[in-house]
Amino acid sequence: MSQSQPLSLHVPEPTGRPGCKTDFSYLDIHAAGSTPRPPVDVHYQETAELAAGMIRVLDDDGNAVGPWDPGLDRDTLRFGLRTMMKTRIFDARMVIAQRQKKLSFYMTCLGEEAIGTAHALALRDGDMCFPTYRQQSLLMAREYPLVDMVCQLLSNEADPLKGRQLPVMYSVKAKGFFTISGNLATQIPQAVGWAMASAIKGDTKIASGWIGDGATAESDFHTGLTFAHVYQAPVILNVVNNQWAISTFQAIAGGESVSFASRGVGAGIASLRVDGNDFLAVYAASCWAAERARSNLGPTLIEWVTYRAGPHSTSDDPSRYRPADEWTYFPLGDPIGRLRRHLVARGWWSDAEHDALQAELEAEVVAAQKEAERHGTLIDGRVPSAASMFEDVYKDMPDHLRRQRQQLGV
Amino acid sequence: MGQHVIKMPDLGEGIAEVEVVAWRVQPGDAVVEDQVLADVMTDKATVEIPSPVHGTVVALGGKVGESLAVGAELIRLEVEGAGNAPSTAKAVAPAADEPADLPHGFVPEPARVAEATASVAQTAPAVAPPAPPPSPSRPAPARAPAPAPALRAAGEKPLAAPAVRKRAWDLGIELQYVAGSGPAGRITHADLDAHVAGHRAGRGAASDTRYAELDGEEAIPVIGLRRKIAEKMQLAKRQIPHFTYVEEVDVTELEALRGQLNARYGEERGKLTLLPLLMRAVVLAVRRFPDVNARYDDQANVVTRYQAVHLGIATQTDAGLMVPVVRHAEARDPWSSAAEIARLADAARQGKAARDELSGSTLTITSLGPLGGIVSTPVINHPEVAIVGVNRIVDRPVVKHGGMVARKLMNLSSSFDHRVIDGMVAAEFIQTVRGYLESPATLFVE
Amino acid sequence: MKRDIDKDLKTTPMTMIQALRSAMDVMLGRDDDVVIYGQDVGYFGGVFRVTDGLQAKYGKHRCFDAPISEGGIVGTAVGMAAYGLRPVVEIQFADYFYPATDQIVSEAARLRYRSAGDFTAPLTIRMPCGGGIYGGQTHSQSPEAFFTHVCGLRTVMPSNPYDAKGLLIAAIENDDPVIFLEPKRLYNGPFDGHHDRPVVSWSKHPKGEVPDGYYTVPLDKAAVFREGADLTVLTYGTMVWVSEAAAQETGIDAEIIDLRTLWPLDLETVVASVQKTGRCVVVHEATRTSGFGAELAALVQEHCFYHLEAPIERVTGWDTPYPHAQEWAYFPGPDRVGAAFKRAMEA
Amino acid sequence: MAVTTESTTLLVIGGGPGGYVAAIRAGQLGIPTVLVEGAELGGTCLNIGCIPSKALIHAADAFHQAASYAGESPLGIRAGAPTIDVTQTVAWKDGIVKRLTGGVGALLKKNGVTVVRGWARIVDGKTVEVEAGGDAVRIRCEHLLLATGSVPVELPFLPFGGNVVSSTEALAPATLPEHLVVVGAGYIGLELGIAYRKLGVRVTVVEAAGRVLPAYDDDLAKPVAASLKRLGVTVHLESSVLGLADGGRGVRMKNGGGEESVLAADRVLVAVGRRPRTDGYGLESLLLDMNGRHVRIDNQCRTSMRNVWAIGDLTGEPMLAHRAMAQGEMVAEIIAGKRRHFTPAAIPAVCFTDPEVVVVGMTPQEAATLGMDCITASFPFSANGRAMTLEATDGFVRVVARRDNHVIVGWQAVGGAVSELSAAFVQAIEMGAQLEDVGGTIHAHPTLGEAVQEAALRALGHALHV
Repeated sequence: MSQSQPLSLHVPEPTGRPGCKTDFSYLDIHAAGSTPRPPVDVHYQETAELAAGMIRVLDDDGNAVGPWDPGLDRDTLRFGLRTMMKTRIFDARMVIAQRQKKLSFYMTCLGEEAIGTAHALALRDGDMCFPTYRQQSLLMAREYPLVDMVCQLLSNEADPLKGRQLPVMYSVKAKGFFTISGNLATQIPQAVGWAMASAIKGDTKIASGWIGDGATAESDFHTGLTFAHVYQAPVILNVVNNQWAISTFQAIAGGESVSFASRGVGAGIASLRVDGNDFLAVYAASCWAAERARSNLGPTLIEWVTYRAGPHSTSDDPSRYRPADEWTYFPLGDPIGRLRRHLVARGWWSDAEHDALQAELEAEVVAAQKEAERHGTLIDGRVPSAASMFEDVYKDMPDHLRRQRQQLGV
Repeated sequence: MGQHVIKMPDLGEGIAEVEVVAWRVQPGDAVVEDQVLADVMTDKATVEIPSPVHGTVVALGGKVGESLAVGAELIRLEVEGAGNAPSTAKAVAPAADEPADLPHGFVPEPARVAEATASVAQTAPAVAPPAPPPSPSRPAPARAPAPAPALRAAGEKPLAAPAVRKRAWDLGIELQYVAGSGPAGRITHADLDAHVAGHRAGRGAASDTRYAELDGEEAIPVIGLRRKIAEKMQLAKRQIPHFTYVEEVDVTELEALRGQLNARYGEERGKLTLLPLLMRAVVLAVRRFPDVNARYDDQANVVTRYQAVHLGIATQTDAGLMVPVVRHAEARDPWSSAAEIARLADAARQGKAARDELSGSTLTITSLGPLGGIVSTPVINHPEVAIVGVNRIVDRPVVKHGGMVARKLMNLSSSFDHRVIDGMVAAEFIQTVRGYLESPATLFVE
Repeated sequence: MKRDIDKDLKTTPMTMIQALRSAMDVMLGRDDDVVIYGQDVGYFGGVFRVTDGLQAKYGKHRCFDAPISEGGIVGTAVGMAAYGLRPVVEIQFADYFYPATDQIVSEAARLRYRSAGDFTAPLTIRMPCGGGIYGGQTHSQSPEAFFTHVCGLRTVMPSNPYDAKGLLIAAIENDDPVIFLEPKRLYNGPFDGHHDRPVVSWSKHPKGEVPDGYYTVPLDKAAVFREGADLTVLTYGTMVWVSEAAAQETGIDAEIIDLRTLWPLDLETVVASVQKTGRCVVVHEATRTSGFGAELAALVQEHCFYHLEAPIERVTGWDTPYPHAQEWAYFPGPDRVGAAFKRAMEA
Repeated sequence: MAVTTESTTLLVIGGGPGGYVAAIRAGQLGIPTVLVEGAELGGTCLNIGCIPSKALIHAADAFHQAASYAGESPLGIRAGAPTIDVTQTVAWKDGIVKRLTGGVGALLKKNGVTVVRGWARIVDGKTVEVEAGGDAVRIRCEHLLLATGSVPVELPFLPFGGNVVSSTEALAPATLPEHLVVVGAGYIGLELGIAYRKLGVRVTVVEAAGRVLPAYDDDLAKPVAASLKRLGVTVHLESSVLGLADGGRGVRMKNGGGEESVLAADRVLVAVGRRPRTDGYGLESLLLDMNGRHVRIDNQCRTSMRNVWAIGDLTGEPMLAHRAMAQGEMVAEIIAGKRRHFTPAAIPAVCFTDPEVVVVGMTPQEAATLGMDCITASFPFSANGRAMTLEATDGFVRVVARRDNHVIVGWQAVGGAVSELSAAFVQAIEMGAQLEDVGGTIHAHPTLGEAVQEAALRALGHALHV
């Protein structure tokens, strides 16, 4: 070899930056209906192409095409649309509340509403989800009362979590929604463990673990894949690839030239890569994975390709690191818009009905917020008494905590 | 109608300053709840500020591009009902949650004390039989300051009327340690006063302030002359290996002579002190021992001997020690020396001495006058090589001609630079000076 | 579903290994929700043979091997506990717990609190710990201070087979996450620090008599291991036996308190003893700075300041990584503990 | 239900003697204060305790006196047999109570104290919620003062209700019963028992101990026992009640020998003691250190929780209104920043039976148990001129003093109207007086007070009139 060139470090960059239009070709989008649907007992290696491709049902004109079309009835689709719209309206309303300082913090899931909604419809009651802070649509789909959610956001006296958790960090065992942790990816091995327990007890319930593209870099994600494969745990592992982890493009998390789904195949797990903004595709893929798990055929890894249309949180402004209008030309479009077009195409929906539903949901959210505020907000100080701070550290309060509460004097 | 003030919100992560990027409304505009009023920017994000209420814009908190502190008034609206701020245009509403000011004199017990009493000990109520004797485990010793001698059996309650007890509490005094002069050791107001007075004067002393503890401090910067003296003294002590030689001189004859000279010539020539006579003795002695009248430059390793005897006279002034120089002492008779000393001392004390009058000495004489002490270890006036120190005259019995006789004795404590003056030379020089002084006539004979 | 208490309390001589195995055997039998897993604990029965025979008796679904991933072992255990099982996982050496710190501290210890009781983590994490076996710096550590600093965790360390079985059963039944530290050097017999003397087996020791069936030793309760009047020793694990040797060799009548549960601490027993003797020596193997002994000393001075006749002494490992060849220069033996006793008496 | 929130510096729960005194003193010291009272200001003492019972006793005395003039009165007074309209007596008593509680209300108002009517519920150590007429007000405070007092002890097998009454109902009788059974011969039982007897009611007392007024020593109880006999009150000692009998018109009783019997009675007064009121307002949620059933406090009335104070009956014996008032005043002053401790030399206790009983400081027995070498001397009222003119020669005054320095450590007395001597007794002890001080003071003649001086002189060995 001749005198070798000097080495240089490759640091991945997104194609789009503020003032420079994004080239989304890296998404490698396949035509709707072009991906075959293998039987659920397929050998994981057969899913290698699915893990690199992209399952899509709704084409650009809003028609459902291809083998993955779940053939959903009118009512389920209309419920799906309603849930997605309710999520989006709730998010928008809560951001305003945060700006008015009624909440200290909030995180929206703008643009990703289809994934949680459709997935929840594919699961059964009793299945346990291990969500991140961007899967509030799971709770919306399972119709958890908005008032309870707002009370948690306000940390007021009716907050089920007694004011202890950052807003959006819900915990609702009754709705199969595991308590959200601020630490990333910790819930993945926990989901696998829960699934293993279900298997040990000969139960029929399965688990569904969630993680963002950025957090897949955590060791807990890979540990989860290993344990899921080793014990063939009845679990669905969902990677929501919404392109951005705060200001870090998904390539920095390892998504450049290889899909996150392919990691599953590498770990011996059946894996799918799906258009996350396609309600029907999300539902179909979720059913496939749930059936596989419930038939003792082991875990499935699904990469949901979508776009984080809003900021990371109320403390973030994406226009600083990506083109402000990037969402307008994101190839997979808006999940609500696409499902609406499909419903209209099938004569099951109209613009008038849409506007009426929009107004109805807005009223429902405003009413829930007003009722929650009656129990107090962070501003007016009607938060759970500091005395409750000493409970639930242990099951029974040890004496050193009783003495410390005496010193505090509440 | 009331006024509603919207303050610059705290956008989290400890941001202190927020810049106004754009106003969406102008004074006079009507605004609806949730309508965006302004765009503001921190170093991380640009954020829209929605209105929490319906109302009309009265005043904007700042111009575009101006940065406002978090919590400062952003915008003022006129609203139905009371609003949340007094309508005065200028004053910004005080934070509502200021703790209500407690009336003067209400000083809440410091939390520290409450903390200290959190570990609760129940005392038996007076009527029920008092608590059984302390449990067998080691009794906790009392916390009071070093207790004065116990005046009553341990644990026995001091007898005192409620008024006395209340006053003791107010003064923070433990009655346990107050001596009671009343019947059965009852403590009266007078006893309390005595204790307080005694307490203030110190541990159990009488009630005057001779032995009062003093612990004031005052920092004085070492500057000016004081700084120079300190440096010279330090230089001398560090560079010069001092060898101090003390000799006793019988000045009875000298004093007698001085007395006769002053009696005869005192009027027109001025009174002589001992110093001019000593100077004469030194000048004469220097002739035989020139090494002593020299300066030593230890950098260049050169000793310079001088024929002229410029005698430095160490003089105490208000500003500190100064050494005016009697130039050519060899050419002065005692009266001329005396006059020159007086003139120089006066100039030095008034700070009018010229620079050359305070330098150039080849040999220095130092005396504390009546406070001369019996021995001293004078510090050589660097770069000179010797210094003659004069101690006080004292009458003492001396054996002379086989009998005891009272004589006037005076010590000379002199220091020499042992690098250039050997012990023998120093001793012989001082013995020579002593010789002149003990037979004063020789001072006036060449 | 739990069966009633076994009546017979027939005892048999057991080492601490057999006592711990018996505890897990009893609990696997009594409670179908108990599950045991960790590296090498299934088929092989654990590198210290503590789970030997359990897989054969209860099947692969109740006792099985796990991948070498402490974070994964504890993470899955949290998930299982959230489901409703009572996992008892093993971290092969306490020195390897660091990769599992996030799952232990941020998840297991905080689950009940952050979900206001919605989810709980009734799991037990067993960790062989401590030196005296020429294990070097990664097989000899005593990391209890990391855990006592975490609110929500219970930290337990037995010093003999009887306590080991009773405490482990109590730990498994407890609804809070328990860190169960097992001093390796005590697995086969008591160890008083005289490494040059032949090893004594538990079989010849009263504390080696262990009931076969179900019984518990209460958590949060210290034991007065040795009555005494001169000074109080606060200690746990192997150091209980070293302190006893130091008392005998110095002739000082030391009252030895075996804490058993480090946190939440049985402060009442500690304070009563120090107020009685007026002198206090804290002894632990772990390194000195910010060790659990510092907390004990702080509590003693807070609650017994006016009873103390001498400064509180601490005898600990040096602030160095645990050496290999210089084992016995590092390990706080009876001489160092005895010297501290003397200092406490003479002050 | 609208919930408004207010905040203050001092929040007092309970408007009884302890509570309202603390609030008044705090107001005087400029401390913003809120007082919460669920029933009436003045608490047990003013409404259903000390004051009404003294009024009833006075009325009974007057009636008894009048009745004696119907017979052979040594004073030669002849009058017809009197009758009593007990509803008017109760109305008179209520008038006094209303005047006093009104006075307390005015004093609180004058000193700027906000009074909230309603039952308090403790939310935490610094927050209390009060239900008042549908709305709830939540009050936050820096200092919480617990002054909830005490309630009568109820016997499980003889629950209050129907004709089983506590002192509360006994002080407001709609009608006088034929035969009243009093369970418990303590000071409450006997005060009311004697009063009812004087009103003409047949009274039977059942006491478990071996004598009446078991809390007092033998010498003090004897004259009371004699008086009970004289008044015709039947007393069953070493006996206990088992429960109601024949449909609630009788009481099953078992005497010392174990024989059971039934006492016919159309009303039963249960007066076996009082217990601190610790339930019904969330006190248990504070997890305070307790002392048995009482709240544990230190000598500044601090509980184990920072800035949470407790005074009065809630904190235990002696359960006396004047102790609660003294504690209340002290707590207000401490909160105002003064240095105060509750260490009185003695607290007087008075029993308004006929004859009356007063106990202050140490009795001879108590002094002995403490190993104190004491002189004890008493002076009988039979030798006191004033007592004779008052037809009250039973009883005596007794003094207990240290033998070494003659410092007086205890006064006790039993006799007609001795309650008023309690002031002299407690003043002497509080001032640390010696026997010579009292002996050397000229007491007015002819008064019962002379017996006090004579008791002191007798202790010094040179009494004059005995």
